[in-house]
Amino acid sequence: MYAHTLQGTRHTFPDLRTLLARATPARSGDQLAGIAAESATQRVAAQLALADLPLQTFLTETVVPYETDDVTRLIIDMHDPTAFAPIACMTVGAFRDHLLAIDDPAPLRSGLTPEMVAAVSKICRLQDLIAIAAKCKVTTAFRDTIGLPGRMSVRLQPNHPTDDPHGVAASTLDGLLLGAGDAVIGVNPATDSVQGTTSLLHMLSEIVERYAIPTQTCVLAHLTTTMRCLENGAPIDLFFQSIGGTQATNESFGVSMNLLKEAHDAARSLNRGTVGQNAMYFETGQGSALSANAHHGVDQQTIEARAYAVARAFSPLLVNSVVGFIGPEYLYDGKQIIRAGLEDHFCGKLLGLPMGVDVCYTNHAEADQDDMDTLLTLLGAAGVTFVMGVPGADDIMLSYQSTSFHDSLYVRETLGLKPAPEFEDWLGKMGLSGGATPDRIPAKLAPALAGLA
Amino acid sequence: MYAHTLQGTRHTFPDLRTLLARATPARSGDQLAGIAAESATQRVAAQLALADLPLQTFLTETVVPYETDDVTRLIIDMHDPTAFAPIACMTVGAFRDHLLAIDDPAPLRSGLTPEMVAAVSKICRLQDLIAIAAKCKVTTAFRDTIGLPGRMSVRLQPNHPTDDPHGVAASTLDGLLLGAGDAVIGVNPATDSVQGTTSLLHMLSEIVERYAIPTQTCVLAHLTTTMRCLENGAPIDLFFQSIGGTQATNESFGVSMNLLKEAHDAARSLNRGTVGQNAMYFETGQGSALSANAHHGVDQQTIEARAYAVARAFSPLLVNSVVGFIGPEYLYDGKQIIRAGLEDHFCGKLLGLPMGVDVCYTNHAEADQDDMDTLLTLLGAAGVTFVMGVPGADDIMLSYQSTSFHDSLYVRETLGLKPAPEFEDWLGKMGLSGGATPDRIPAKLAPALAGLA
Amino acid sequence: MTAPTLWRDLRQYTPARVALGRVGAGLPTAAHLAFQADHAAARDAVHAALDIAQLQTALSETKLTATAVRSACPDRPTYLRRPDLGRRLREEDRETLQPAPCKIAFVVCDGLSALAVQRHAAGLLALIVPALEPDGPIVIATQARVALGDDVGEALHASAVIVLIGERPGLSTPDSLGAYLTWAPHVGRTDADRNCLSNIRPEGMPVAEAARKLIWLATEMRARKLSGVGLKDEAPMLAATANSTSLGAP
Amino acid sequence: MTAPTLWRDLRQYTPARVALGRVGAGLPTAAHLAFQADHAAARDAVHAALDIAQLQTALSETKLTATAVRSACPDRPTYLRRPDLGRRLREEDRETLQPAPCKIAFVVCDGLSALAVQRHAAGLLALIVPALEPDGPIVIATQARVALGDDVGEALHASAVIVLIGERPGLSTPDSLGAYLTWAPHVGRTDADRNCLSNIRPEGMPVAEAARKLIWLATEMRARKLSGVGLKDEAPMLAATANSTSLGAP
Ligand code: B12
Ligand code: B12
Repeated sequence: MYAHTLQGTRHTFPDLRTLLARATPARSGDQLAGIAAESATQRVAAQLALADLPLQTFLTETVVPYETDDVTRLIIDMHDPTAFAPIACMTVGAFRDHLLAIDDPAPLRSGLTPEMVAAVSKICRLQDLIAIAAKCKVTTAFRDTIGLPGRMSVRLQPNHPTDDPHGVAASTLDGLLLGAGDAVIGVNPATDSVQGTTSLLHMLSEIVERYAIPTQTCVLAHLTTTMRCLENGAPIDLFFQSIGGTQATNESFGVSMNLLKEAHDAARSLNRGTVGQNAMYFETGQGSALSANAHHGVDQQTIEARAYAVARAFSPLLVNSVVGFIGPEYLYDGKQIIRAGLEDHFCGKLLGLPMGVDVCYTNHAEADQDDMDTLLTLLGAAGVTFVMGVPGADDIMLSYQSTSFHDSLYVRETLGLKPAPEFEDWLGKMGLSGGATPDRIPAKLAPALAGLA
Repeated sequence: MYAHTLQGTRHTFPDLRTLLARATPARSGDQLAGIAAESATQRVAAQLALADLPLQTFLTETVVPYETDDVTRLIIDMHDPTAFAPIACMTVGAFRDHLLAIDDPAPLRSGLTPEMVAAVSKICRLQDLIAIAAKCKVTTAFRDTIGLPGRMSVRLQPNHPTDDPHGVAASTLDGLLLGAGDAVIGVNPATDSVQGTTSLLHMLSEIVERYAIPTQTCVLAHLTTTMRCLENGAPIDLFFQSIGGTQATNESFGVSMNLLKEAHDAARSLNRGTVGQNAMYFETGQGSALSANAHHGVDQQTIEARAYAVARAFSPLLVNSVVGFIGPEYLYDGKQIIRAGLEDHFCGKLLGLPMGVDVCYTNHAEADQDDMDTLLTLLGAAGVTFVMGVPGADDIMLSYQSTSFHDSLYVRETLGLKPAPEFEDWLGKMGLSGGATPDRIPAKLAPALAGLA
Repeated sequence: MTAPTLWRDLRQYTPARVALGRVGAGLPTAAHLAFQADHAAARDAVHAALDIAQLQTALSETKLTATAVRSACPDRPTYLRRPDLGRRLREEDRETLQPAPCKIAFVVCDGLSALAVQRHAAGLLALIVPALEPDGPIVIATQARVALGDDVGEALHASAVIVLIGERPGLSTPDSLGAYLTWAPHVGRTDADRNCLSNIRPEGMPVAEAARKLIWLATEMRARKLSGVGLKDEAPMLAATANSTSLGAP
Repeated sequence: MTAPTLWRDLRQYTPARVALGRVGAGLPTAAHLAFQADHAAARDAVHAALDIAQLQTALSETKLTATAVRSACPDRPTYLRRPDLGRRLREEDRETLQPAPCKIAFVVCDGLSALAVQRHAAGLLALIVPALEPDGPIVIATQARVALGDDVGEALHASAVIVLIGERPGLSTPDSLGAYLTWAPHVGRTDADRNCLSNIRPEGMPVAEAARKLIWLATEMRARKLSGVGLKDEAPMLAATANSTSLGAP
C-alpha cells in the first residue's frame, strides 16, 4: 500500500503496479485497461509517491508474479547487485536526479530492472527523457557498426503487397539512393509462407552482395517460419521476432524463451557478421500485452520496458519500438505517440539496448506528419539508434505511415548526424554521400544488379 | 476567385484571404473567426490551390485594403522588386521547393512580403519550417551580438507582482547564475506608471553596470509610458512595444507608425549600444488582431506575419512571438502552439528578423511542460534567436508558464548551442560557463551589488 | 522491359512512393500535398459504414445468405477506443445465433475498412464457400474485430471459423481485406492460435489467389485439427512467384 | 538582513521560483513535481464557478447591493473558446438593465478566476464605491470578459465603467484580480481606450493600494473625460517604492 497526501487529500495505491499505472502520463491504452489515473491531481500524487519509493522495492515486489511468468524470472534472476550498488539506497526521485547529473549511465545497466527505468521515466519530462537518453551510448555490430555517437542509422523497409521481388528491389534501390539501409534492409513479408520468406531472403542477400553493401538483411516473418527457412539453407543475417513484456504476451505471439534461445544459438553458429555478431532483431510496442489480454493489470509502458529485458538477454543488433503502429486504442493521438516514443527509447537505452523507433501512425489515429516530424526531431536530439525508411513514408503493405528516406535525410542534415561509418564509406564510394540528386541512377548501382531489367 | 478540384469535388475560394484562411492548419482562432477550413479535404484543396498561385498575386491582391491600412501600405511600398526578381515567376509551391533547395534565403528578404511567407508556411510540414529557418542567418547587436550561428540567447524575465526591486534583483541574479540574460534583461512592469517604470529602468541599468554585463535592459511598459520616462532622463536601452499586423490592431494597442518612428529615432540618438545600434524590441502573437476585432477576415497566422513587416521597418534587436501567451481562444492546445511557434519563427526569419519565441502556455489551455519541451527543442533545431528565461518557468506576475533558465541550459547542452559571444566571455570571467553549480554565489556576483543586502 | 537508367523508371515496378525527387532533404511540394490529400481520404475511409443490404445482395448472386450481427460497440468512436468490445457480440445478437454444431462458419467483419469488405468479401466467399462444403452459416458483423470470430464460433459450436475483415486503410490502400482462420474457436483464443492471409485486393493478393491459399490452409487445418503458429502456409506457390528465389543474371 | 551568500538566500526576496538547484541542466525532482502539482491545481482553478450568493452577502456587509447577469456564453467550455460571446450580455439580461444615465457603474466579472473575485472584489468595492460617489449599479457578471463592461455601460447609459475581473490563474497566483476603467463605454471600445490595474491580491498589489490608485485614476478620468493610453497612472507612489530609483550603495 502506497500513499501521498496532496493539498490535504490523501491518495492511496494498493500495490506497486497500481502506483505505477496511476503515475503514468495519460494514454488511451491504460484508460482502456481501466488502470489510468482518474484526474491530473491523482496522477501527480502517484508521481510524488513513486518519487519517494526506494529502488530496492522493485527487487522485492514484482508487478507480474515470479512463479508464473518467465519474463519476471528473467528480470529477477539476471539482476546484477554489483552494478546496482551505487544506486541501491536511492529512491526513484533521487535516481532521476542522479541520471540527470551523471555523464555516463552505462555502468548501471545490468543493475537496472525494466520496472525501475519505467518508474523513473514516469516522473521525467520530455526534456529529461531526451537529455538522459542522449548520454547512453550503446554500440552493436554485424556488417557495420550501429549506435556510435553522432550517428543515426536507418532500417530500409521496402515492403510490397505481394512480396514481388521487382517491387522490393525498386524500393530498396530508392532507399539506397537516399542514404538509407545501414541499420538493416528488412522486409515484412506479406505472406508468412516458408517458400515466400526463403525467396525474399535470397534476393535481399544477393542485392547486398552485388552492391557490396556493408549492411545486413532480414525478413520479418514469424520466428518459427524463419527457423524453417534456416533448415532450407536460406541466407539469414538477422533473426527477427516481435516480443512482449509478459510470458502470456509472448505466448500470444507464438514464441517462447526457448525458441528465442534456439534462434540466437543458430545465429551465432552461422557467424555471418563481419565486424560483429549481434544477430537478433526485435520489435516491441506499447499495447500488445493489453491487446492479448496478457497485461496483468500493469500499465502498458511498464510492460513495454519488460519486453526490453527479454531483448537484452539475446544481445540484439537492433530493437525497434513500433510506437504508433498498433493504433489509437493504445496511443490515441500525436501527443501520446510522441511521449511514448521518447519513453521507449529512454527505457531501452538505459537498459543498454540499441533502440530504434518506428516513428509512425495509422489512419485511425489522431496524428499527422507534423507529429512525426516532431517525434523524429526529438529522437534525433535524444540520439536514437535508428529509425525506419519507407518510400514516401507510406507503407503500402502494412498500411501505416512511417518515416521516409527523406525524413532521415532531413534529421541527419538538421542535427548533423551521420550513417554508420562502414556504410558512410560505402555511400561515399557510390557517390551517394548526403543522398543522390534526382534523375540518373549511378552506374555502380545499376538496377540490373538488383534484378531490375 | 480560386479553385481546385480534388477527388472529383471542385472547391472554390472567393478571394485571396479566404484561400489563405482555408489553407491554414487547424487552429481555434480561425475557427472562432469563422474562416477555418470546414474539413481536412477542403484544407488540402486550398493548399493545392495555394501551391499553384503565382507569388506575383500577392503584389496585386492585398488581404487588407491599401487605402485604409498603413501596414498594407508599408508592405507594398517597401517591396523590393530587385530582390524579388529571382523568384518573380514562381508559384507558392515552387517557392517552397526553392527554399528547401537553396543554401541561403537571405538575399530574397526585401523581395518577400509577409503574405508570401505566410502562404508558403501553410504548405510546409514542421520539418520544412525547421530546415528552412535553420538556413536563415539574422544577426543584430547592441551591447552583444545576437543571432550568430550555433548560438541561442535568452531574455531574462525577472517579473515581480509589485515590481519590487529586491524581487526583480533576486530573479535577475538567479538567471545570471544559470547563464541567462544575453538577449536582454527585460521586466514586464506590474503597473504602467511612469514613475514605476523609471525606477525599474534605473535599477536594471545599475545592475548591468555594476556586474559589467555585456547585455541590454528593457522595461516592457506601453511605448507612450517609455517615451515619458525618456523625457525624465531614464536610462533606456531598448524601446519596447507590442505590435500587430493591421492598423486597427495597432490602434487597439494604442500605437501608430509615427509613435514607433519617434521611438526609433530617439533610440538612435541615444546611441547607447556598444557593438551595434539595434534598439527596438517588439512582441507579437497570433490572435491579437482577432481579439481586437481588427483582423479583416484574414487568418491569424497571416496577420501575425504582417506584424513582422511593421517590426522590420525599425531594425529591431529582438522580435518575440509570445506564441502560447494569449490563450486557448487562439491556439487551443500543445499541438497548435507548437505549430504556430514554428510558423512564426519561420516567417520572421525569412523576412530577416531576429526571431525569438516565448515558448509558453496558460493554465486555461490544453498544454503542459511536455509540449514546451517539444517546442523548445524543435526551435533549438530551427536556430531560434532567443527564448525566455523565467525562474522555474512560472511567471508570477503575468500568470503563465514560459521556459525556465534550466530549460535554456538543457537546450543549449543538448544541441550544442552557445550564448552570444560577448556574454559567453563574461560568463567565463564570472566562472559561470554552463551555469553555476548550487550553493555559494560567486563573489564577483555579490548580491549586494544588485542591491540585495 | 529495358533496364532502367533514370530514378523515375523505378516507379514501374511498385505502387510504393519511390522516385519522388527531392528539394534539399525535403519532399517536393507536389508529392507532399498529394500525400496530405491521401491522408484526408484515408481518414474518411476509416469512418465509412458497411452497407449490409448491398453485401447481402452480392452474396445472393451466388446463392449465399448471411445474417447480420453487431459487436458490443454502439458506434465508431467506441469501436476505435474499445477493441475489447469489438471482440464481443452484442448480447441480443448472441441469442440469435443458435448453437448448431458445424464444421466451419464464416464471419465477415467490417473491421477498419468497410470498403474492403464491400469490394472483395462476396467474391472471395463465392470461391471458398462451395469448395469447403460448409455446414455453418455466414455471419456479417459490424464494428467487429478479428477475435469476434471466436465469440461467434463458440456461440454456434463451430469446429472452425474463417474471419474476413477490413484491414486498416493505408494511404494508398483503402480496401485491403484480411482473412483469419481459427481452429476450435472460443473466447480466449490468442493470435498465436490463428493463421492469417493479408492484403487481399487486386493490387495485393488477388481474390483468386487468396481463395486458393485459404482453401489449402482450411483443408490442412481440418486434417491436422490445428491452426496458428503450428500450421504454416505451404500452399504451392504460383509459378511467377516461385521462380524468384534468385535475381537472375544481372 | 545580512547580505546573502548562498543561492537559496535569494528566496527571501521573491515568491518567484528562484534557487531551485539543478541536476545537470535539469530541475531536481522535488521542484519538478511541485510544479506539476501546482499545474493540476491551477487547471482546476480555471473551472471553479463564482458563488454569487456569497459575493452578494459579502457586499451587503458594507451596504452594497448587486444584480447578477450572464454573458452570452452558456458554459465554461464555450467561455474558453468564444471570447466574443464573453463580451456580450445574454439577451434576456440586457433587458433587465434599465437605461438610467449614471456617472459610474461597476461590473464584477468572474473572468478566468472566480476565486480572485470571491476573495478580493467585495473588499475593493467597499473602499472605492463610497469614495467615488457612485450613482450607478453594481453588476455581477459570470462567464464574462473585460469588454462586457462596454455592453453593460452602454445598456445603462453610464459615463464610465469600472470592471473588476479575475485574471487567468497562474501557477503560484490563483486569485489575482484585475481592474479596468473605461470612459464612455460602448460596444466597440478597444483596449487602447481603457486603463488597467493588475495583480490585485495580498502578495501583489494589496486591495488598499489598488483602491488608492483606482480612485486616483477614476477621478482623473472624470476630470479629463478620457481613459486609455492618453491617461497615465501618476498617482503618487508610496514611500517604500518611490525610494527605489537607485539600488543604493553596494
Ligand atoms: C496491427 C498488427 C499487428 C499488431 C497487433 C496488435 C494489435 N492489437 O493490433 C502487432 C504489432 C502486435 C503485430 C504482431 C505480429 N504480426 Co501483425 N499485423 C498487424 C497489421 C498491421 C494490422 C492488422 C489489422 O488491421 N487487423 C484488422 C483489425 C480491424 O482487426 P483486429 O482484431 O484489431 O486485429 C488483430 C489481428 O490483426 C491480430 N494480428 C496482428 N498480426 C497478426 C499476425 C498473425 C499471424 C495473426 C494470426 C494475427 C495477427 O492482432 C490484432 C489484435 O488481435 C497487419 C497488416 C495488415 N495490413 O493487416 C499485420 C500482420 C497481420 N501481422 C503479421 C505478422 C507476421 C505478425 C507477427 C507474427 C510478426 C512476428 N514475426 O512476430 C506478430 C505476432 C502476431 C501474433 N501472432 O500475435 C503479418 C501476418 C502475415 C501472415 N500472413 O501471417 C501481417 C499481415 C503483416 C505482415 N505482412 O508482416 N501485428
Ligand atoms: C493576455 C494579455 C495581453 C494580450 C491580450 C490579448 C487577448 N486577447 O487576451 C496581449 C498580448 C495582446 C497584451 C497586450 C498588451 N498588454 Co497585456 N496582458 C495580458 C494579461 C497577461 C492577461 C489578461 C487577462 O487575463 N485578462 C482577463 C481576461 C479574463 O479578460 P479578457 O477580456 O480576455 O482580457 C482582455 C484584457 O486583459 C485586455 N488587455 C490585455 N492587456 C492589456 C493592457 C491594457 C493596458 C489594457 C487596458 C487592456 C489589456 O486584453 C484582453 C482582451 O481584450 C495581463 C496580465 C494579467 N495578469 O492580467 C497583461 C496586462 C494587462 N497587459 C499589460 C500591458 C502593459 C500590455 C501592453 C500595453 C504592452 C505593450 N507595451 O504594448 C499591450 C497592449 C494592450 C492593449 N492596450 O491592447 C499590463 C498592463 C499594465 C497596466 N497596469 O496597465 C498587464 C497587467 C501585464 C503587465 N504587467 O505587463 N496583453
